[in-house]
Amino acid sequence: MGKDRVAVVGIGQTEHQATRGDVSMAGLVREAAARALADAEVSWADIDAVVIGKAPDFFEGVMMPELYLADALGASGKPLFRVHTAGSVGGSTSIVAAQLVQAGIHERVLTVAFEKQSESEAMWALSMPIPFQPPLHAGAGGYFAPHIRSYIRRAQAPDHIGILVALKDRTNALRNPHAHLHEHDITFHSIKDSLMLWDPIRYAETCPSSDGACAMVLASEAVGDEAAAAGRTPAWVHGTAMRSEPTMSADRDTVLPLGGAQCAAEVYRQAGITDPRRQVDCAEIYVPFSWFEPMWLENLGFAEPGQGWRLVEDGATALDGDLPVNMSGGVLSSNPIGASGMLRFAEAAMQVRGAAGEHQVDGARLAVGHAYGGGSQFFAMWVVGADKP
Amino acid sequence: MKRDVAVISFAQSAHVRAVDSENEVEMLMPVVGDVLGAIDMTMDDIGFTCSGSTDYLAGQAFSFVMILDGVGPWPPIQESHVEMDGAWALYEAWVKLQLGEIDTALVYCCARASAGDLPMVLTRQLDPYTAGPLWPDSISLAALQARALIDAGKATEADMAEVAARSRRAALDNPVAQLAWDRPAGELLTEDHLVAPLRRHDCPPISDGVAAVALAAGDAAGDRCRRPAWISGIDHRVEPIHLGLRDLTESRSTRLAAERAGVHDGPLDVAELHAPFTHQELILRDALGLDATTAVNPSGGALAANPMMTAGLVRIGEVASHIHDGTANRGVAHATSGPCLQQNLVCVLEGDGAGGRRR
Amino acid sequence: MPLVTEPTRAVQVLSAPLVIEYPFKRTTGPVVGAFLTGLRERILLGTRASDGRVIVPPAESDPVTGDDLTELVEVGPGGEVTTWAWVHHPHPKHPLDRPFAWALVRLDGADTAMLHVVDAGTVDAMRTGMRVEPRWRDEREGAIGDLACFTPEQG
Amino acid sequence: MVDVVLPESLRGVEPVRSVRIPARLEYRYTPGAASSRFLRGIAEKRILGERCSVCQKVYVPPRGACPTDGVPTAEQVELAHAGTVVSFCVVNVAFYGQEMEIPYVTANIRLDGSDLPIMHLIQECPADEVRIGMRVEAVWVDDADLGPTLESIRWFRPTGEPDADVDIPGEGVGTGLGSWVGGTAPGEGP
Repeated sequence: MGKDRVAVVGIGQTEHQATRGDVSMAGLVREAAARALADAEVSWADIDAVVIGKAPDFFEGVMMPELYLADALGASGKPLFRVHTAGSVGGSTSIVAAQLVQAGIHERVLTVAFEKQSESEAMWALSMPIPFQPPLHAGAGGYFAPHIRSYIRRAQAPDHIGILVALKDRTNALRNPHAHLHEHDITFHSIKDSLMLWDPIRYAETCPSSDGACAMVLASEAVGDEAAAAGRTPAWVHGTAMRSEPTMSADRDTVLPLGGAQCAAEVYRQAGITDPRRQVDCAEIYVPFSWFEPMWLENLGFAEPGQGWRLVEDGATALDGDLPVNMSGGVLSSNPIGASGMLRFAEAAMQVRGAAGEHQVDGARLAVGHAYGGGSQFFAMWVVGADKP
Repeated sequence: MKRDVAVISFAQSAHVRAVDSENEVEMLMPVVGDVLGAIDMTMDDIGFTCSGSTDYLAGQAFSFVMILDGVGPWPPIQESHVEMDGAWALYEAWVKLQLGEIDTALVYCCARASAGDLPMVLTRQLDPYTAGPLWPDSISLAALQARALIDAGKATEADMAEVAARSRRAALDNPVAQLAWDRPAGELLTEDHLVAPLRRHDCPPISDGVAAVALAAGDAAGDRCRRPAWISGIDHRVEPIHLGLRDLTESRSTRLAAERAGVHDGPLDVAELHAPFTHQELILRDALGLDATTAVNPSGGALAANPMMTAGLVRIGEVASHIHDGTANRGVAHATSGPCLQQNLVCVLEGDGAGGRRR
Repeated sequence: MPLVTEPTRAVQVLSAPLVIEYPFKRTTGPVVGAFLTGLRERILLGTRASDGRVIVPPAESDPVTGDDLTELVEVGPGGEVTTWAWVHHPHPKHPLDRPFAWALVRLDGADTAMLHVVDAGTVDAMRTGMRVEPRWRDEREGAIGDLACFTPEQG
Repeated sequence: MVDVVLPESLRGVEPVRSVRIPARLEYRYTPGAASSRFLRGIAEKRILGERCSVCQKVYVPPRGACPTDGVPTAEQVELAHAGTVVSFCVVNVAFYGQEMEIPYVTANIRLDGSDLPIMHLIQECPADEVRIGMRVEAVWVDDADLGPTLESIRWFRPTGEPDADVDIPGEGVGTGLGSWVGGTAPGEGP
């Protein structure tokens, strides 16, 4: 009984694109999984269990697709587990996989998250008609824009903050070969002049719709030690947390949700973090619309309420700032929905392993991965470190 | 060393052909009230909540999101959801309890299988390139399995009719069963085939229903429940989806899960098997090594009510209830998913007297 | 001022049809793509696994080792029914509009059986182990439906 | 991408790279008892919320449960047809199933007497004049066209009243929001 240590010993992701026309659904998840296995220097046979996550099945039109993917995931004869917690699913899938190791049930768990949105159309699947309800929502942007407007008013934030976030994330993405968007000509003004899709959200402040997958091999302390001894630095999990809150509660704060704050408080407690702004070296947080960066900076305790946008304006969250955020280019640069949360968790792990390539933060030893879903009501976070907890 | 975790409460709705007067939130609320009320608990006493469902049943994306409102998740809760039967949601909760940070969990699931054409909806689970486009309904696929079993000499249509007759007769004593009757097996065999070699009596009903289970670890279990049903072993395994890649006459994954869960470590008083089709009970009995000393599906099983994504959790709840009321000391519950028993979960439950609880 | 009443519990509950429909466009990748290309050309394919077995429809990965499978081999066109189920009343979505059999067919040269339908006319024409051959659709586009059905082998 | 070895017969043949597989499933949708009570009211040009007996909050449209307390909402409350814009979005893009002329405004509107905003359209006012705190009222379709759907309210339009103070959801709840920085989140305990 109790919690064993768990290490990330392998990470893989696909090239993310609007349409991965060269692969089947199985081919897509295998691309990420095979890279994670290769990174961990293990074979399919070494894996004890597979935990897979994705967002709604209607995206691909396959019901519980893990059943069809069982063979492709090398899961035949093994436990195969499927998580779905809306947009936070990539994060919660990683956490469920980690817990299988922490509970001492398995030695090596492969966790995978994916979305092949090109099989249908994200907008269709996200706003499927419901009888007796007028089709007003106009997609996720139409839902979240009022929350962003509330934030801007509440924090008295200047209009250009969203533009600065988009510019930062898309510029970071130029250093990430896996990113969907590589916009070499992007400028402050090209973002400012892009169509105001869902005022206050501009087109260039909006995440793309991507095909993609992410995978990790999570392993026991013994396996993590072996990897370290062989020079393959593992990332150690220092804390994991999930929180959920209702959709329709009148008590809910949709700008700075209590569930998000409690999730952060719990994961910091586990990791022994008392001052996240100082102690955390970098963070990958789930920002599908640019304004969510300052909102989450406040929700996750990196800034006082109403002050998150100042971190953006001061450049603190830039790759060379004192709290780099979304070094990979973030959800704004690649968004295979079901995988987006796991990509955040994986990037945090890559940073503390010193394996983030061109978007590596120098000396990163403690990093936060964050994902959210639903109407800002499902939260998943982890803290990973270069040192054993 | 595993932490001792027990089922301390189980509640379910009546299972019916179609609930048309309530949405899922309205279906769920009274059952959650029942499962917690029976042990004098509220949501504030629950450390972790997990549910199972699939969007394809009622045809709505993110269906679990609104259903969550039915448990009153405020202030925010530790919660997760699996796109699987509630039995796997229970597995996630069991893993979570192993970590020693929380002592209680709530697991629930809600089935509205009546909203669509279920046998056709289930074709969406198949290989989307080579099988799904042919729309091979779930009854037809089960019939392929039944024929393979008969051809292998492992069962006859008469054996299958016996399963049907016994299950529906047992269901007469189950107040929440949807389908219960008393007819001799011989009479059933005189009816026409539905999809040969299956007759209507070989197939499960389509059911709407809700189930919820409360779990507790260590002393927290004994505090709330006089005879906790300790989970002495739980495991699940999957096989390839393509029927041609499997020996359909046996359930290799059930056999594996049963070994891992320790099914054979002691005598079994009761077994609740999630066998939607009669021949599948025969396959599962074999895979689990059950003999005549074990009472199989006293509830009537999935042949009496088969609320999709819920029926597996109901099996665990039914076995736990037998331990709670002292009518059994040790039992096994089974849940399945996917075409022709593709994925299987096995859970062994024991009372304090069964010697299963490690101290 | 708001009027306050007890809810009318006896309200007639509403319901409405809900249709989920989308023309999913699936990219196939090289292995599934080759199988569908073969169907268009009236050729049946499987993949050869590491243990030598030929798997049909072709698996993208080895069921034993998990590695990619890349060698596509021709199988059939004839084969043998390994199990079957007779549908008396076809569903409108089924491939045939008259009574037919679902079957697992092990094609010649293959080690695993594939799912399809057999147009046998009557249930009496069906038996396990019977030989069948493919009937191809005239207009083929590279989809599983290019193979209209199997039929009992002539002669 | 994996390189495959094809049999002789398929070499040089144009390969299939994608396949179109339409799928149609038909369901029967039931909104449930509480929503039906609400929608039947709408068909009579009445807006009926439901109050939670525990927390006294009024939900509209009601879903049958108080998401805070997990109990059925038992008491029906007839609401005004006017409310306040809590927040809004100006939509400049056309979407699937959307027949509105762009730009148009969708707003979260808290009806007087209720505790949770509903989302609906604002019209009869230039998009750039819509603001947080604006007072609006429902514009119904012709009586002959009334039905059990929120589409019976065509949109909301400004009432011309002075703006109201807006309590942005959560702002007045006193959760402390992110102010727990460096300490303990509200409700989390020490």
